[in-house]
Amino acid sequence: MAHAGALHDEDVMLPPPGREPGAGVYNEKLGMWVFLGSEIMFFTALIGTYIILRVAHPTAWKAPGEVLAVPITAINTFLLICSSVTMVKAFAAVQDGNLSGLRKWLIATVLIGSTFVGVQVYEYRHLIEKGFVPSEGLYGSTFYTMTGFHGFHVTIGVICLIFVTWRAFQGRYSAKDYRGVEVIGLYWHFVDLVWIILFTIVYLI
Amino acid sequence: MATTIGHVEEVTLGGAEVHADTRSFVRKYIFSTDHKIIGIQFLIMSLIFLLLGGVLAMVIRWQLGFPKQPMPMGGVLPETMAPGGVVLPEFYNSLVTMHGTFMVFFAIMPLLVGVFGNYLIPLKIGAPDMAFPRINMASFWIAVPAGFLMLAGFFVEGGHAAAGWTSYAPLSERADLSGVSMGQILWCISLIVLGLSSILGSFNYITTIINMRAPGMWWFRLPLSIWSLFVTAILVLLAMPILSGAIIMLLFDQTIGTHFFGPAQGGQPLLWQHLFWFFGHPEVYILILPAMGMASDIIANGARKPIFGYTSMVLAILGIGVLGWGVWGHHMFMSGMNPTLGTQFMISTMLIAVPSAIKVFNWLGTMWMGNIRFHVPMLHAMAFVSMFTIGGLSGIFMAATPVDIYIHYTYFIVAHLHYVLFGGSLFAIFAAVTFWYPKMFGRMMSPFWGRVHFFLTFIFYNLVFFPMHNLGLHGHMRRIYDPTQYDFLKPVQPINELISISAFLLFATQLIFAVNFIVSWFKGAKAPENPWEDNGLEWTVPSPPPHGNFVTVPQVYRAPYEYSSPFVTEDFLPQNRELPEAAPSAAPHS
Amino acid sequence: MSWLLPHGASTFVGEIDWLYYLILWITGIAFVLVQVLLVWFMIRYRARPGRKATYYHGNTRFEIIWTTVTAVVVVIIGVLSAGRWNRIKGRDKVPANATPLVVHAKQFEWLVTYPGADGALGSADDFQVRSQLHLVVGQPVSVLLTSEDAIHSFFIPAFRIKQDAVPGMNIRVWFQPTEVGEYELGCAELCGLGHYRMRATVTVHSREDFDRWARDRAARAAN
Amino acid sequence: MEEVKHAPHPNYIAVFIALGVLTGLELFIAFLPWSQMTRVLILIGLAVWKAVMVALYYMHLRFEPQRLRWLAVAPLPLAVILVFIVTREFRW
Repeated sequence: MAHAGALHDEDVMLPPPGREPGAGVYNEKLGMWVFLGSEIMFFTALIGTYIILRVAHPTAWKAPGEVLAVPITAINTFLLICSSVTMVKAFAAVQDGNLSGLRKWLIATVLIGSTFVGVQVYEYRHLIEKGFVPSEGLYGSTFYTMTGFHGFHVTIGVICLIFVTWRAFQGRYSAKDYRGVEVIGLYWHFVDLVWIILFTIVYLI
Repeated sequence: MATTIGHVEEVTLGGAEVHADTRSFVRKYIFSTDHKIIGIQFLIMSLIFLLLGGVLAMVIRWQLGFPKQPMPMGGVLPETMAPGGVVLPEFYNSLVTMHGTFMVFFAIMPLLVGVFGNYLIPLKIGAPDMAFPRINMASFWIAVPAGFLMLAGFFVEGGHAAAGWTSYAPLSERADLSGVSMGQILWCISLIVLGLSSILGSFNYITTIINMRAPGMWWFRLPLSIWSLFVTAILVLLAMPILSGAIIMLLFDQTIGTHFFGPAQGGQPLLWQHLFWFFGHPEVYILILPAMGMASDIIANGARKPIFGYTSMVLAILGIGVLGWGVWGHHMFMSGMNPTLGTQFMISTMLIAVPSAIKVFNWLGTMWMGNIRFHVPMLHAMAFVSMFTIGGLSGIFMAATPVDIYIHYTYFIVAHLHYVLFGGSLFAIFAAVTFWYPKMFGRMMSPFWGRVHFFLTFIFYNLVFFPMHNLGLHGHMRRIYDPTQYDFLKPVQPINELISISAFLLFATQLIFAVNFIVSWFKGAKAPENPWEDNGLEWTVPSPPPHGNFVTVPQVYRAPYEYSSPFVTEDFLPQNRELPEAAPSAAPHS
Repeated sequence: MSWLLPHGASTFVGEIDWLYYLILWITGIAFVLVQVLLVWFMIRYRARPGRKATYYHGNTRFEIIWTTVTAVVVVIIGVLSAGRWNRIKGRDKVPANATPLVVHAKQFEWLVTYPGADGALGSADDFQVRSQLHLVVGQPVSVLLTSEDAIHSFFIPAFRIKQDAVPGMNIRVWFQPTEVGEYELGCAELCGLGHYRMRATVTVHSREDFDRWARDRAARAAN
Repeated sequence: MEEVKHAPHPNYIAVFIALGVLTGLELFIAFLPWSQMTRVLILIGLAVWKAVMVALYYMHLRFEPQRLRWLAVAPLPLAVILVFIVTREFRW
């Protein structure tokens, strides 16, 4: 990911050298944060729609636990929090130059993340069998759209994490260059953060 | 042409040799990561869509000027669109929809953001390329399938989307209301894909501008084109996902039976409008801000004078970028929206007129006491100021809610938006294309045919769109297939005929531009490094610039509009030219 | 081609047309000012050999002046608009003595429900007429707009009134015709392939004519 | 260039435990017989608290330059504007 014309001995974890001071971080990190701004707006469209419709038609929603299975989702929420801590442990490991730790924690993150997706698929199948489908009023429409697109983001995240893990096994990361790990970590934690909000407003309210 | 002095000369001489280019043809011209090639790819794609959108407009104008008469060459269209050359109402609705969609999403927006964002940002800030060249390439190659998906809609059963480019639900989500199912679905998918392309492009631009400015290129030394592209990229970044989210919900309503916008189970048609215009109003500024920025560059160059009030120009751009988020409701005054909200949106809309007015006055101030060169880009840029003023002023009528009650959904709106989008954006695009063409292709466009094209366009353009105000004031609704259905519109039908004939001539005039563009590419005079004697960094490298742009990172010493400076004999002073100690290098800019 | 508004026949005409002409004057002056300056500068400051432009970066006092003037003008227009807007569209501004009507929009016609002789909707003597709006001169009407399918827009150019009919919403709009005559009601929002012919006639009667027409209609509806 | 040039790691496990405990608290409160409004406000407050912790520590926004922090929160007012204004459309 070197920039054309960049110097070879530059510190890649710093902003591009010889330039006006910008955001004070290297390009990939800045780019990911800017991209997350876009993601915030995407989820604003979905979550905002949910809030607006719910305020307009409060009666279209059921009490927590009545339709949706809270216990299994609570476990899933816990899984995603676990995957965040393994991700951040991987990041801490590579910062310290502990490459075996990096690989170990990345694999853990991939596994827990995939489990989250698996549980969500199971939950969907269960709900659909019970007759709670996307065309089931505003409740079904908003539920499946919000959690579905969150799940889609988790899936993308898992795919990217597998790629990063593969590169970690190739020895592409070190204490001097762990951009890939940090950037995918930011994305992963963001997805976790969105779930924290979604879990509360979809399942508990 | 004035001679360029030492520092500049050295940089450019080294250029071609150091960056000896060993890439294969495919890597160089097709799957290229070079921002300049990607810019040119966007240029070609969006000019094709501009032409296509124009063709659709001609069919629309035929039907409006000469309702239900067989169209010349209309026989080539299939029975489902125009049997015997007579346009069908369902085809007419598709035409209106797709004219808007192509022009907004596939012509003007990529022309401004995709082409000039890509081409100008790295060159003007002194960077070798974008921060993420491969993502930049992906941005283009995601836009291409989006274009094909959108085109495919014309060939599917039931015809193309016919709910207007705004796709108001529930018309857009129910095939039994619009008569269109597959076309509408393709419309949705195409725009979701295009949204991804725009987001990838814009976060790249933002990162590049924040982090990769050459030393000395302070924020307040950025050319206004870059400032406007920066704010535009932020608007794209934050507005496009709202559209994607809304369209995804619309798509689900159409395909898997959700109920977001259909009222049957509590969905809200107005919610679609709110989401659409929450994106749509920033989109309006996405379509005009880069035009303003590039026109500022060209007007300062043509007037040979520093831009008047650089700081207030920047503040106006930022002001539009912030206020632009709080005015979307003015598209919905008649929608049944809460009238109190209507009042609030009216006040915020009035306020956003102020930064636009500041810009117009500053352009005039720039020309005042100048030494104006009437090169073709400058002609288009001045036309931009003149036409944008009309578009801006006619906006005040609609912002005033009581007057809007009468003119909303009429041809007054059509006139207004075309004065902003055609008279504003497109004239600025013509200015920008003719201005940067020598840098892009290394050849000059013919100035003679450029002038012919300009004057004819200016005349026919006004003949087409100015009378539309009068149609609107007469109560002529937009998007109606046959105005002669209404008795009160029969007296104004001659105006419709005049507009249609002028529109055909306007379209024919654009062929001059197309021919000039293509012929000059191969046969034009070789362009020197700096044909317009401009101050920007892009004019200090060869035309076209080599891969990697700059041999050494340029050092910037001053603001971008130091024309007619008393410290040099020429009337321009490039941003990176070092002056002897005696002369102040950082000229004032406020 | 005229910049005058066509003849109008409701109480809103005065309010809206006055504001329109005011804005036309203001924007007209601004338009002439900008275009004249532009052309004058083009001629006066055209490039001539041996001459250099004035090296001048701007003037803060000018900036403040034109920013303030523009802001004040648009705020004044805004304030003038706000009062009128509220009088026309404010939900509590429907006159108490207005005749209630229901206009139900569907692809591609307007179904008008009249209150009948008792002057109240929902009673047995209500009757429906397709795509004909009959009104009494000088009598305010309060129309409840509903829609069957897509969004339509209720537009009577001569009365300067326009309001969308949105499915799932009940939107009230009122107006008061001031002249006897024949007018047209059109759909102003794209609503499908018959949008262009979604038209209705509007007839403003004297009180006696209207009563005669209504009796006749009610009798026909009863049969 | 030295091997370790960053600040010492924050206590990630402590954050993890806090997130877990807050989630448990949320599950508890959601089924208490309090008024809907009270529960909603408390639950959203807890969710925001958790989200802020993730952003500050796991996304290490706390240790980033001020400029980046501003950039990260910049879109949030837009989200608030959209939801606040459109909600008033349906409840007024």
